Amino acid sequence: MEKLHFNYAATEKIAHPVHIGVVASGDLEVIMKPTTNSESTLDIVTGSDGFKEVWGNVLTRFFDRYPLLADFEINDFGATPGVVNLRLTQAMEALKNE
Amino acid sequence: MRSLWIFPGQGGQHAGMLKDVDPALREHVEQMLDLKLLDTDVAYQDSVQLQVGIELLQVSQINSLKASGLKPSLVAGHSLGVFAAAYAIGSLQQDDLFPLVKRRAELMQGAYPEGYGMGVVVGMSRKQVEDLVAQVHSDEHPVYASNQNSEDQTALSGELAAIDQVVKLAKDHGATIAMRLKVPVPSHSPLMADVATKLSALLESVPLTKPNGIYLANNTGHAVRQVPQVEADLSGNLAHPVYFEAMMAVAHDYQPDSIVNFSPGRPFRKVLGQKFGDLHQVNLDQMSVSDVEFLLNKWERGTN
Amino acid sequence: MSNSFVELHARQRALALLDQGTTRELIGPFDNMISPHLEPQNIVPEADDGIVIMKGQLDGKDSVIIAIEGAFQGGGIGEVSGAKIVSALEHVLADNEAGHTEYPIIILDTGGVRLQEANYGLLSISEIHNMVIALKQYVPVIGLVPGRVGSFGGMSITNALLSYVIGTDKARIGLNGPEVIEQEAGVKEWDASDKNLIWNTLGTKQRQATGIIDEVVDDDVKAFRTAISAAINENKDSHRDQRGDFYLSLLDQLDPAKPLDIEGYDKLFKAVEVKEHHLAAAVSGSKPGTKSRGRNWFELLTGIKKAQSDVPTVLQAQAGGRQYIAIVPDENNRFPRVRHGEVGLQEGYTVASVVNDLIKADADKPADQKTPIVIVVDVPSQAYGYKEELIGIHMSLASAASAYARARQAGHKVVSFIPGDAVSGGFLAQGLQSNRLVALDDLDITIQAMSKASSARITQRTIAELEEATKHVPAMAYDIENYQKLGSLYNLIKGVKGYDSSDEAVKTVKKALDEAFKSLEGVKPDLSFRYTNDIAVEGVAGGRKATNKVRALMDAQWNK
Amino acid sequence: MSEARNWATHREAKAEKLSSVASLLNGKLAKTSDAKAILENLIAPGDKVVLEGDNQKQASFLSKVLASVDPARVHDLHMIMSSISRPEHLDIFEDGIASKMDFSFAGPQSTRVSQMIADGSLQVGDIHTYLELYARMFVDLIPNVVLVAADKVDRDGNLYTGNNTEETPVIVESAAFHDGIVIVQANEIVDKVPRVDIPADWVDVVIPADEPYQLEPLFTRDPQNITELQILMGMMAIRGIYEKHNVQSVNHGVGFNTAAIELLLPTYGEQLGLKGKIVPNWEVNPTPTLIPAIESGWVQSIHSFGGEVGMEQYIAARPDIFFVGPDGSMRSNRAFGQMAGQYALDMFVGSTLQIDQYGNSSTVTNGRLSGFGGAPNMGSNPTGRRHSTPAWQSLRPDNDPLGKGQKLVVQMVETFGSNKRPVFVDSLDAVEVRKEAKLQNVPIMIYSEDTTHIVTEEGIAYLYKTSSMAERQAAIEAIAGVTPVGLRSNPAQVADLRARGIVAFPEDLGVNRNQATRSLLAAQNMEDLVKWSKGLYNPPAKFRSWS
Repeated sequence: MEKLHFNYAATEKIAHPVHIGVVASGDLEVIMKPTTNSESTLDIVTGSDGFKEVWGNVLTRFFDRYPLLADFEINDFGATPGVVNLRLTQAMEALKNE
Repeated sequence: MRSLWIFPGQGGQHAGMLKDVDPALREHVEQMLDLKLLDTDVAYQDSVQLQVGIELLQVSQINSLKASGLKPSLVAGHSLGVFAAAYAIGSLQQDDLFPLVKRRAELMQGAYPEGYGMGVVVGMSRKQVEDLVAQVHSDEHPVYASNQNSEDQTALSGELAAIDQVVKLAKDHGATIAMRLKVPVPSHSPLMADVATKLSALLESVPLTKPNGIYLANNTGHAVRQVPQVEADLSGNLAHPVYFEAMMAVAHDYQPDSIVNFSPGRPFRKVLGQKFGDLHQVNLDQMSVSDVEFLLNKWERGTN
Repeated sequence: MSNSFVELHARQRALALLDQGTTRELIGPFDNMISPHLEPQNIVPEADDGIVIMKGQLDGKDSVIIAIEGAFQGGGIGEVSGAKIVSALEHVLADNEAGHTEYPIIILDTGGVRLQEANYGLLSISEIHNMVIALKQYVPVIGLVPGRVGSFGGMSITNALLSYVIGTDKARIGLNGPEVIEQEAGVKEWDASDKNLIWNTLGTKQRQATGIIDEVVDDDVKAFRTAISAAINENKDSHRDQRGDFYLSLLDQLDPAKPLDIEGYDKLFKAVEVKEHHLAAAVSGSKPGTKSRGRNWFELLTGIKKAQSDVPTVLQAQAGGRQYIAIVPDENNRFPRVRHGEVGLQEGYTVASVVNDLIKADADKPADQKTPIVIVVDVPSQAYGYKEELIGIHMSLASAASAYARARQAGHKVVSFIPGDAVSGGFLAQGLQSNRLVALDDLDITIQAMSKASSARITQRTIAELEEATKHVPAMAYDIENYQKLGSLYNLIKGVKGYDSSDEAVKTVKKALDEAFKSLEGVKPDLSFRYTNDIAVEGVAGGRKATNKVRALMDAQWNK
Repeated sequence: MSEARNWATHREAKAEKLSSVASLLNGKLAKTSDAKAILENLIAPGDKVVLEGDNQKQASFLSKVLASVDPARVHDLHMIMSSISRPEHLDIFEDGIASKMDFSFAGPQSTRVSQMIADGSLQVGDIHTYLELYARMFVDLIPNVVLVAADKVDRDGNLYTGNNTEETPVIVESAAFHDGIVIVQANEIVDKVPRVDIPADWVDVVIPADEPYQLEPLFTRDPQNITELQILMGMMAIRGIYEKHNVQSVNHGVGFNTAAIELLLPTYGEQLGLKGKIVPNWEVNPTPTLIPAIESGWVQSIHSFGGEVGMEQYIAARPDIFFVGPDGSMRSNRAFGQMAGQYALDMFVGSTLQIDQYGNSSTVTNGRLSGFGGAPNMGSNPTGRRHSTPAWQSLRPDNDPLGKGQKLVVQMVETFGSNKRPVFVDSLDAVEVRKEAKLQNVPIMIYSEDTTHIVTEEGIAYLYKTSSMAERQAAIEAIAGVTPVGLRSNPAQVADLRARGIVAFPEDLGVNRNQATRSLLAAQNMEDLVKWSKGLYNPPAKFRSWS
């Protein structure tokens, strides 16, 4: 298990908290909460060690495309980058569809 | 049944592991080698006690299974386990095995002073590890990529300082785990060439016979069926990486219908799961010989 | 096309059952109530700790869904998840007591105790049992076992306590998983790799045929809603925890020495002639029984030497105005799997019959005159065996737990005295329904949710690694002194060991028991002592800090 | 004039060989116990031998017998096999019985094939596509002996090959009409075959097998294992490819991605109002995951390469859909199926283990020379083709009056495999494998130029719309996730590609990611499939997960 922290510059404020996913094998949960910070913060607990660089890449790509301003909490039980991206974008869609 | 028998090397030993060994066999071996096996954790600090102990345990298990009419189609030993593997497949005789193993242990014990050993990197490909090793290795500070236990798990052998450097590089480059192992010898690397040569001389006088099935060789990862390749593996495996991942990939192609994991420990759980999925497996470390026999017979009857 | 219920996760299951627009989640993922025990053990936590509590209406009726997430840590119950369930059930009970009818529905998808929080899990599960039993006096407590993990371990006992249980054919129910039985009793007892045997034995088809589950529906949301509504409207209760006479008669007619297959059992099940069973008090015999700490103290406390009983593994007698009950080993017992003192089929039902007889006898007495009960706890585990699972040992344990809980709720003071082991399902049946746990400070006592061997196998560690890992984690430790750090014990008696028999030792223990009973005077007959005492509240080295946090949050959120 | 040439040497040689085993035959029938003697007499050193075996059906009895012959009598054979599947297929090389191999697929033996090529014990002719292999049996790889498998054989030697006819006809034809010897292993000898799949006069020797030929349920995918990512990709494919190009006929490769699409048609496809509009015609094995689509009326016809274990009764009860004989059981044909894939279908959808930065893909990875199944034929574009279907026409460039349409070749992959290794790589492992195995060609499964679409969890790259290799690379990078290839992508370029319709994300296609749940599948497990089939589908026991 490893704990990671990231900050990203972001512009699109979110109005409500949102929760997506389950900490099942190969899966993760993503929580986004409205924030008063000027940039997004991410606290990640991951069951797979040694993937900090990959997480950074996934998040950079995500924020390039969807610059959501929020506090993120992520609990990850060994998801592939594809699944991480799916949950992040699902949370994004859940906010937009509200 | 097409059964794959797997013999681990050092690592899973523990005090009391010889308690179910056939007492007659144990006595016979102790007399032959003039060696009292103590079967304690302290004793297992000693290479000879350890290696002879493990092989005694494996040979005893082989004899019990064979007495119940079971036999392997394929055998795979890991490092020290090659001797039991060669015995199980009929290439090496029981009374030739133990003196060889004792000698191997003695040679290893004297081979290197402090400051050499092994490490492991998990989460990188062999190619990636080899690139890191190349950045560190020199004649004065040798380090080699050695055993390949699964696709993403490569061992390191060499000088400890050099190993530490590779470990650090590996961590910086995204390894999941990178660390030193508690092994005092740089096994399975060219640093052991001397030991291999001496063992090879000893093997010349040992009569080997053609395996009664497939022998999976450590030093190439290939399936072999002839004496010279078995002999090369028995003598030379200390100087070569154990290509265990490749051995299991080949074993998979032979489509075994069951796997018997011999004691001690069960170090290959992960790679076997990756290669063989939910294939029937039995583990002598957790089951009695009679349980193993019960399961293999049940599966053969197809009642599962 | 059907709308699968099994495929859904816990939160979606709760939402799917309740009428749209009526739902409100309590202690949800934004409330930051994660387990404090997982991260220190390198396990990734979940924001809701795998439990979803959802209030709302089902077909217009006020309901509370408690949904266990099977995909997170196998649905294992730990401190936070357990406390969420217990406190929700308590509020449902309080609402019902206050005249506000509210229906609890529990979705079981769980392997039982969460190993990393084993001691908390076991405590929580006993507290869940207590609440289910209390609630049944007001409303049916409906259980769903949709499938994936199924319902195992201590939660299978919950399963047996529920009023009415609905499942699909993708679910399995049993006390011990086949893997554990293989570990404990050998592969010849049960080959855990034999999928067909597992499904044929533990699958709901067989379970429905033999009364372990009430209804099997298609895997469809609507089918579940319809079945639940019918169960509520018809006030269904299958009284699964009170079938002792049936099963004790069945066991009389069974030869445990012979193999029993499913067909054979089905035949036996249909042919049972039910007779009443009552266990007479133990008397002094000529030969000493199989040695155990439980027997030692039963004999010392009742004064019956070489106690013998019609059921050799269950000793009961009254002495000094108290009822003593012990489960003891019997090296020649006709059921091989209970010979070391394990709680088996016969033991659970027999204990229940003793307690039920006592409840009946004292029914008309006022609460303060009801006979106090001392549970002498020395249970190395429940019985691990194929026949035990086929017949449904979890129901036997449930009947014992239920009897103790009902006795306590009726006013009997119940104290558990622990001179020996207190492990797993055995402890749930024989000990954890008491309002006071009093133990000897003896490091030979093993107290845990699972044996070391099984726990090592399930968590893929060696026993040595497991011991090392648990030594400093009270949540997982195996010794009584660490257990005390949870706050669960009322008293840890110093200076007396399990096999002591000196007059001094007996005096010390009797004094401790007197004191424990005295402390129960005028106290609500619930299990709250365990999390309200100082050790539990302060939680310096464990305690029930998280439990109390959950309870406070639930109080704050319940009526918002 | 020189001396008159003998124009019938082959015929005479065959007659002589057959006369040498005459004493072992009763008509064409031999005894099981004489199988070894028969092969030793009928196969000569250096012969070209076809051993039937594809990725499902194996002439397993004859392959075991071949591995037992005396290498002193039978050696240096040139084996021609569409699939190297069984251990003894390679044992014969270690023992010297054979020395050279032409093949298509070696998945189940891929590690050993690599090793044996490396150490010289196996010499490779070519790694073919199926159609190349079959075609060359009539040109320069004409067999001396063929060893095939039949379900039932009558006493005259007529063969019934049933559901799993597969490649038996093409193999037998290559030998029977060029004086090769046709040897058949039979599961059962009967008085009358249900139907004649191969006539007796093409057959020389029939040997009853000691056990039925090996048959793998290769195309069965348990819906239980379909993930939400695969469902999302399936939704994108249905919207962004099936619907967009109005695809009428399709082949699906083996895999969970395509299984997901099959199970989404009756639900998601229905929601989109596509029923009756797309994919009525299929060239595909009878995979159980198609049952819900068939039952809910999406499918008009299915022709199959081979059978599938457990589907026999279901197929027999749906003769309007499947190709069945008058006896009611299915007739398959691998050669015709491959031909249909090349020339008749609008679209192929498959998956792979690696895709390089240019869009070439391969399932060959380090140490595993697996070869390929049907994908290279299915996933290539015969340039002489001229179709008028809307899908084919939709790929025709607007600005060229002589421009041609194209078959849709779609690759669906997650950007990372389950082992967390990137699927998109700068250079395929296959390039290294070619060096190690000293192959003429890099073992590429589908070439970039034939690949028209790539679907990942990020989106779809419409490669056929790109006008340069650089643009093609940029389109791939845009959907390649955080693989080394994907990391080269930049946001401005992605925006431009999206604006021009070369890349589409789910939101561009109107696909809601939160709808991508397993509940959307028409069947979530094997039991559901059995229910859909009204009990006619009978899944193999290993798939059991209900009571």
